[in-house]
Amino acid sequence: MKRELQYQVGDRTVTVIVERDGDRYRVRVGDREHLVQARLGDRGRIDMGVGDRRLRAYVARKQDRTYVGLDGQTWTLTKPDARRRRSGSPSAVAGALTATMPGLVLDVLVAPGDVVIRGDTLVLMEAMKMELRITAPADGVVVAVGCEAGQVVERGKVLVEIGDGKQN
Amino acid sequence: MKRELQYQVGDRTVTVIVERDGDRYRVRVGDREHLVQARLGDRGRIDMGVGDRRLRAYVARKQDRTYVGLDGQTWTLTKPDARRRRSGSPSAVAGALTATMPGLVLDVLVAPGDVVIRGDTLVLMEAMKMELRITAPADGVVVAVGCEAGQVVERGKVLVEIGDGKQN
Amino acid sequence: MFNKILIANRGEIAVRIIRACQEMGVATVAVYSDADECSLHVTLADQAVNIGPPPPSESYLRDDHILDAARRLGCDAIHPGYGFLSENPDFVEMTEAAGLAFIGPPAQAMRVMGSKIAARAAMEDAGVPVVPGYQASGDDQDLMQAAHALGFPLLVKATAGGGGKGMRVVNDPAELSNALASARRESMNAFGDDRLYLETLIQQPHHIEFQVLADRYGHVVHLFERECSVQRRHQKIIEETPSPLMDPALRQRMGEAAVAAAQAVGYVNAGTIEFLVDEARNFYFLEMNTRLQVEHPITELVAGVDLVKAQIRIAAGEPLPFTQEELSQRGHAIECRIYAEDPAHDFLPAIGAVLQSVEPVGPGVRVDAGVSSGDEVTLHYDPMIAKLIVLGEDRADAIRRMDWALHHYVILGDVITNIPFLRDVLAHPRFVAGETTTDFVDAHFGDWRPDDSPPPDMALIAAALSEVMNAYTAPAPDGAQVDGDPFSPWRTMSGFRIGA
Amino acid sequence: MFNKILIANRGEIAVRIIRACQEMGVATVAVYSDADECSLHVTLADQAVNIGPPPPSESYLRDDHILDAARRLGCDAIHPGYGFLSENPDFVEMTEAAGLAFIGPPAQAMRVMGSKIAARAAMEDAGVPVVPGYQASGDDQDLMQAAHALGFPLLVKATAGGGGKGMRVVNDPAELSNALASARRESMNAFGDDRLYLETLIQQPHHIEFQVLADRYGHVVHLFERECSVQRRHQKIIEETPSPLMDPALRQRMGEAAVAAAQAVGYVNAGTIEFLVDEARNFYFLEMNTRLQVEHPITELVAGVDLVKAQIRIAAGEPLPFTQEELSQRGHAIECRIYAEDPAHDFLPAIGAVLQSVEPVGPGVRVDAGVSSGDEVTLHYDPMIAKLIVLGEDRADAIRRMDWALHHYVILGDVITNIPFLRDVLAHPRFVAGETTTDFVDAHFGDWRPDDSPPPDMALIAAALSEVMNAYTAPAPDGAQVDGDPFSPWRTMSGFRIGA
Repeated sequence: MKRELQYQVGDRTVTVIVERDGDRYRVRVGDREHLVQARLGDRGRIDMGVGDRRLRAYVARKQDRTYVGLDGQTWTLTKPDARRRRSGSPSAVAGALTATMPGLVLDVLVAPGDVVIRGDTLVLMEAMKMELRITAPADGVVVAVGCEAGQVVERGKVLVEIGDGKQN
Repeated sequence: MKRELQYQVGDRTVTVIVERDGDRYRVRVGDREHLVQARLGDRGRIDMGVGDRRLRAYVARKQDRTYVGLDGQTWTLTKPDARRRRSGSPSAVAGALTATMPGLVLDVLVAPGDVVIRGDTLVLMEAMKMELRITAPADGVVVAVGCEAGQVVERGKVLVEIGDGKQN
Repeated sequence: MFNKILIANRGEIAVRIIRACQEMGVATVAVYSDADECSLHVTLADQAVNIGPPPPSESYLRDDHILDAARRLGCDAIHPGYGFLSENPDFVEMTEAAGLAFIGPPAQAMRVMGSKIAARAAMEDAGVPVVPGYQASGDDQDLMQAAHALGFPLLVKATAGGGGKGMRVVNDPAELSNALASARRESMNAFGDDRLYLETLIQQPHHIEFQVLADRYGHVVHLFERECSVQRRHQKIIEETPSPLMDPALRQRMGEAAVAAAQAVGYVNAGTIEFLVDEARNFYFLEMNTRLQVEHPITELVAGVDLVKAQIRIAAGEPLPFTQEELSQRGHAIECRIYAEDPAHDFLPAIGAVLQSVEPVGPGVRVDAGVSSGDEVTLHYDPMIAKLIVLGEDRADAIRRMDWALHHYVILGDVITNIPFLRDVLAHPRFVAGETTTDFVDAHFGDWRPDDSPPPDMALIAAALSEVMNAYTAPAPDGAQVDGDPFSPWRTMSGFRIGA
Repeated sequence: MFNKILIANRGEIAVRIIRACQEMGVATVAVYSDADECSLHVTLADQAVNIGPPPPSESYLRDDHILDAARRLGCDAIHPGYGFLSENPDFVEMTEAAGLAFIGPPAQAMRVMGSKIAARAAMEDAGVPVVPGYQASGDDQDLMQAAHALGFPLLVKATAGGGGKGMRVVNDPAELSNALASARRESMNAFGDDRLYLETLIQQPHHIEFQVLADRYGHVVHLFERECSVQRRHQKIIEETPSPLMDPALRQRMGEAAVAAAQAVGYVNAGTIEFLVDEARNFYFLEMNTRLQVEHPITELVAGVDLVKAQIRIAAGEPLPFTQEELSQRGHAIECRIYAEDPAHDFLPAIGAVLQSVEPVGPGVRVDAGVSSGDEVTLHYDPMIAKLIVLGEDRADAIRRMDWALHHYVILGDVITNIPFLRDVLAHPRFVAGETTTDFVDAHFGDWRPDDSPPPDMALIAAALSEVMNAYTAPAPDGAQVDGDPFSPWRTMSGFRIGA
């Protein structure tokens, strides 16, 4: 058994190759090799051993994102292959961002045609006495903007639509 | 969708019939009917609502046993149908009970041919300065006894063999 | 004692109150909006009633729905928690008119303390120091004259104000006229009221508050101070007690002032007097919070008193079980508020799903959580995930314990949390020295950015192994077992062997 | 302070010690047997070393393996926890000979207290009351004469004894001769030594112990008492502090005796003096445990002192940071030991898999757990699953809080736990009245049986719905998603709707 996995870390793609080796795993990350013992626990826990060192990590996945908690830090990894697969399917684009509660639009930071990266702020809103950022849930292109600064929007109102940049 | 499940509770078999009814479940337990909302959580949790009442239960399963924790109590339910299924397959009998550590056999409470119920004490041992009960992991019939009182047994020694009572 | 209490709140504070009731043998009724149907507080309570859609104005602020539920289910008291209806004197009166006990202060005390002007006046009468200021007239001419008498810098404040709206810092006399005009406009827009008053600006103050408890029989005690100077967006994020600024003499003077403040308004139940303390260690009454405070747990740990149980007992007519002399502080407690927010982007809420929340457990660590694995942090409510509270032997011990707890708090999902930020604040030399003032976060963490170094190999390996091992052991859809027991919480592929 | 400490133990106590080290900034090395490869203590430590097969004699008792590991990884101290090597003076000497610090008392103090006869003699010299007895001669004739002088009932005890072996209660002179003979046989068989001595039998005693701390500079303090009378099979299952029996005068006398006992043997570090207290409130030295005690957390909560950190600081040469006068008790703490055992069958271990363990969390609740979901309770080690500890404002509050915590502790799997039994003990009128003596469990719970009423409908419904909903949402074996995200902790089939 040998599995190759790829993770997007910022703008870098890292390849991880996992291979069974007796009761351990031989894992290559880039040009480094590690011999790892591992056991899955509940709540997304994975216990690992590398030589003397023992580590307890937590992993959660949702769609193409993998969240890892290790040694007091967390990372979000994305799957480049998942994104490639998805680009063939227009139904899987990030789609419309709607207002989840009534509020006041403070600022709209994007216009149709803008390329956005996951996490980019698209719209600033005020609701429930708090300022809120509406951010891009994935990389894509702004297809339409449905609100403007100063506008009071109802719940469910489409604020921004994002596509995957392909012409369908 | 309608599912019928059976649980063995002591020497009683209870039938539970589950049926979807809109966003709830209509559940019949014997001749009582309950309209229940339910949601699964992590760690085996199930949140339920019946009218005003809200309940949080925990459920774990292992082979034919279901463990339920509710309102400060726990119950072990077994599946009568699983037991019936298993009785046709000699490979699925409870099998041999072995000593998991070296110790002294204090008493042997069964003999070949004895019918035993899950939980019955078969052998009393002393190991690690503690007295230990070796109990029947399932209902069955004692096929063989591999130890006697006063004997010091090694780890892995077969203490008692249990069969399902069928002649194969 | 009461038979059944309705908790008119949600999240961690509702859970906290239900727990106290359960330990006291009192039945509980939870209320919930559509967004909270599966929340912990709903399943912990004996009964639960849906009171409307997610927006608070349609559920948790619906006094009519809440009182209906309380009456229908036979409650004899309502605990309001904090926020929502907790400081609404009309709700107190409605509750009492319905024949139920309100677990909080009398409406009249709440009204006085709810008005900036009335509270200032009451405190001045009671001899409690207030920030020097001027409120005798709203006329611009009078205000400008008074401003020169007060001196600069000063604060222009809206009489009807709150949350910083209609507030202006004026450093220089030349700015005053414009500041008055713009504050009036903003206050009129926000509150439909353009009255203003002036206060001396206390520069770089400590925000220190005193917890008080008062029974129905005129006994009032304080349970010492909480240091709450670490704030962002005018909201506390780290609180501790004792305050590193405090000495026994100042503690005694401020404690006496806090008791006097509560007595001046006929206060009953738990309340908090907030003070500003300037560089010269002068203290000034800021306001009174006429309810349980978010940060009440640190007082509970250091004073050894359960404040929620005390509230319930007081409301049930019991006298205070202790005198001021019998109370003492022991150890050092810190609370960090864990928020779904982005400290690198002005602490804006960064909401979403919490896929996995693994809370730290251990001696001296308390987590009052409102969000658990599988929950969603939504826009409807405060984006606080939990309060993380530690008790240590002394301040240094408590800081190290808090760092340990933050290190071991795993929250995975779309939310961004302030955990890395909090750890950096705890490690800052000024925090370590106990020299935090209310401008501390702005002054020292304005350009804070999270560590964006790439993940170590072991994080990538954890992700990859978790994926490979999970795929290998997943059960078939018909429930047949591919590898072991699909319902077991453990699925093992590679056991550990002797590693030496 | 030390740089790196090896923890020569497993389970909850190893976790407890690692945590203290982490908070103090000290690196840790865990050791583990094959059975513990994935235990919490192994993954929490910075490094971990396998020291052998599961039986303790092949791993946790292998002083050579442990010292090798400590040297190889550059440790400068060893913490032994409790049990295993913790009371072995030879191991202390080996550790010190290897140039490492032993976090515990000097070998000599351990040796004296480890011998029943030597300890009795040292205590008598120090003026600490011991149980009246006779040990001057082992000759039957002398013993019988001495017995008549002591009076009946009395205890025949093996000089080399332990765990009740070679011990006989003699109620009547006529039984004495047989008792001596059979005790000699048993002691010879068990210990290869047939020496005996006599003690007056203290009837229905309270078992009360005092925690002491001593530094290297001759300062000794006590941290008050623990009431440990609730026992089964001569082992404590519920401990509390303060003791309901205690009054200030008795506490002072017993505390002074405890300090004198420690001083008499040149004790250093944390230790516990166990006393028996009779109906007339006379107290008698029973033995000293020269190590950290299982039940140390209740003292930590009520005295506000971290005993593990104190142990480490003392071993590193620091003086005690407090005097006797600075120590005080506040609140009331109770510990329940959660065992995998069957209280209806003589408390025999009832081991197996723990499929799911959901620990109670909340204010005033501490869980020191050695077993978590997916772990197996095996025959190799003590079948204790966890220590459940609560701190309340007073005894009644602590009892209610403990009942709450037991109620909310969910342990599912093949193990039988003593949780229902513990709840019944807490509710017993004699426990509630604080009138527990060491025969309490035997006298009042000898025929205890668990509630065997059939499960309520909702338990069966939970089982059925869990099965139906899980089957519907299980992922396919190739990892394709049948319904939603198989890696999500939440799989929802039927959302809640407005229930009113």
